[in-house]
Amino acid sequence: MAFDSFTAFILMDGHGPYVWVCYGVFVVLIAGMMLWSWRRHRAVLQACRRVHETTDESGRGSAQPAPATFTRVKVSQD
Amino acid sequence: MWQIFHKLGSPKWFFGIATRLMPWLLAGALALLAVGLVWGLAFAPKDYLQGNSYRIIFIHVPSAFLAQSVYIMMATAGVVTLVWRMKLADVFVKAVAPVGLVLTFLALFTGAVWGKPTWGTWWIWDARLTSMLILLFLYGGAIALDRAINDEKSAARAVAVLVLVGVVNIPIIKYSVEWWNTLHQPATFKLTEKPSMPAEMWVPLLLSVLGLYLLFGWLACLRMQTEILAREQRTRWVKEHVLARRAG
Amino acid sequence: MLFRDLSFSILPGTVTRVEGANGTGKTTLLRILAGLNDAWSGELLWCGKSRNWHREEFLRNVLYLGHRPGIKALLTPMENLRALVAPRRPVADSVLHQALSGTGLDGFHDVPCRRLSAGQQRRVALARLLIADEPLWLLDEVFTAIDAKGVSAIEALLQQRAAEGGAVVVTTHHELQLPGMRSIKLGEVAAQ
Amino acid sequence: MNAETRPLIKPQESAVSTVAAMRAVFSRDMKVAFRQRQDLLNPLLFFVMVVTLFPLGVSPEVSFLREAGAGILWVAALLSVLLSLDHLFRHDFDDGTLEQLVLQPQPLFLLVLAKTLAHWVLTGLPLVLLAPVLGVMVHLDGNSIAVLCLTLLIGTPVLSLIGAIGAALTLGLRSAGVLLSLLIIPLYIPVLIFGTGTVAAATEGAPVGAYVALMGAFLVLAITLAPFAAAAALKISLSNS
Repeated sequence: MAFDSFTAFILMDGHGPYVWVCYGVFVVLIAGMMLWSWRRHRAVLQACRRVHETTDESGRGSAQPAPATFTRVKVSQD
Repeated sequence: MWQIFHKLGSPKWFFGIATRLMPWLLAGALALLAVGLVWGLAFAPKDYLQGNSYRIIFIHVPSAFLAQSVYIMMATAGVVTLVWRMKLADVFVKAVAPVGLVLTFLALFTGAVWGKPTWGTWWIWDARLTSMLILLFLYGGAIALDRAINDEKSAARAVAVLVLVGVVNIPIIKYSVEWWNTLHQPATFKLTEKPSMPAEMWVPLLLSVLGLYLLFGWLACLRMQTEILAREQRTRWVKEHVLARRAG
Repeated sequence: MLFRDLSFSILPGTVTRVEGANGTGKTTLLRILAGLNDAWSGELLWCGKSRNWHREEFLRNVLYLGHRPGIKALLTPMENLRALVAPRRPVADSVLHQALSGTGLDGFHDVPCRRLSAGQQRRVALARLLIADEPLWLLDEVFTAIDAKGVSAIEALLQQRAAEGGAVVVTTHHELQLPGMRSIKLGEVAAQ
Repeated sequence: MNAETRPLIKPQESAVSTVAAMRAVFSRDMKVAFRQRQDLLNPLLFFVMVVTLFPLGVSPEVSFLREAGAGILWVAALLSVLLSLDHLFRHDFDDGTLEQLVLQPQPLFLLVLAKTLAHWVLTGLPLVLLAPVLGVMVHLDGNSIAVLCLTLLIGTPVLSLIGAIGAALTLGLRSAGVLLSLLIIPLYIPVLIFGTGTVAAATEGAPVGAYVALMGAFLVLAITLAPFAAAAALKISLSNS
């Protein structure tokens, strides 16, 4: 131990605030980065799961899109 | 040889390897970082010139070191993207660019805070800090370009070109910034330059550098896996993977 | 992904039409053939050699006309045509004048293209076809903005070109019927 | 139907020489630019206006201007080159001439070099010619003005060449202008540093030969590498459109 007491360790001869701010920001940013990456990973994993659970065994979802007809769509005006 | 190369490039193969590798990377990273940082903070001797403020070195140097090597890794992956069109390289660049940005920011921030007790000011246009600031711009540019292009393949290739141009420029930038620095202020003593460092100082420094490398490895694996899942959503192996995990 | 398992050959002396509904990748296919789009995988052979390894040789032999005609609005038809033809082979100005006249642009040779209508601007680009000697033509939506008379004249031109031994690939929404025409149908594979 | 019975067209072997094609690209860009002269004037006006902002915004004192003058002129020149870069490929991209350029049977990087050269002659060179007037206005002495013009003469082509890469990369993207600046400004920093540093050395009466030579080395490096990167970027951007 390079310090005589715990108080000395915190104060670090007056350099304490600088050192601790640096370490704090370092820990917060690195941990934040890890947490953010992990949550995004989980979210994407869940999205994938939803995609595959809704599709049937044939794998491709419902068949072909209907062909274009260009008939006018009725808009009701109640 | 060629086949091994292609196997290495297969996202599915990488996904499996990464899953097995990641616990080890994380455990190693946390252990090394904990030992390195606690040693550096509490047990390493006080520096006779800078006092206790020098203890910032144990996070400043690893961040700065890694920030630069991540950019070089990205450039290497960029070559692979452009020459061999390997999907995994595209994924790597996209996944690690934000990590590089954060590390560069950390190096800048810790450097600036360190400057206050050392030089008496929060910011000094010191050669190292200025180069770091430019590296931050380079990362920002690469990420902005990647976000601006909708098509994944085109984005990967455009970013690869940009990062390669950047990597050619980095030595030029470093050299010119150092020259500019000597022009504007006579050499003051530099933050991290030491004639000789006792073992009680450089061993914890080495440990934290290694620890941060492993942590980067873990982050890169995780983020690449995320990116691969998003891109290969529709493939059979992803389906098997996600459904198996729900069952298990 | 627009298409997969696509395989075809384009023979000299034929007109090939790329068919398909909107969004099936007609333009994309043409751009891939021309070398403007790299987002594909597979094999593309030119005279039995890989096109990507003999790019310049291939480019000397292919003429591509895209959606956008490649005409500078600030230049005259004459200057535009010269700029488009000059990098491929030296052609006398008198020949260029003849080509422009052949597309019905008489009297407009030296008027800036921004004063011309869309159809007239297309005609400047099409004037290349009257003097082009590239063996392969890739024409994307050739008939856009062209009047009925022009359309039939261009049809005749394509047919004549095929008879000379040239290979022509076109995409168009017009009903194009030429004797001996081949076609590539897109969209059916994708819909499966 | 048998294809062999038709008269075959022989594949073409000869092409126009690369130098002739480069000359054609260059002269077409010049011609287009002179049909729209206002566009040529705009970067110059911008250059003058930015320089004017400094005496008004900071201080008109001779001592300040003499010290900061070279830097002000360099930054203003850099910004006006940056502003003009957006046009380098955009019009050609919109009207389809860029597609035809890429499909020309000559090495694309040399054609890009020709286009970049035209861009420099149209924007960089006028800035160099205008610089002495502004140099007098910020009270630089004669020797410094001469060195400043020399550094601009060597430096502005580098700006055009590096800028061509950014212009090619951001082609067809939304808000391409801002993005272009973000990508390119960090790469401009060495040129700026050596440009202003050389003038500062000249003002102090130090020999500048070595620095000028170094800037020359930058230029050579940019000429040899940048067209390749810009050509690759153009192909990527076109492939994406």
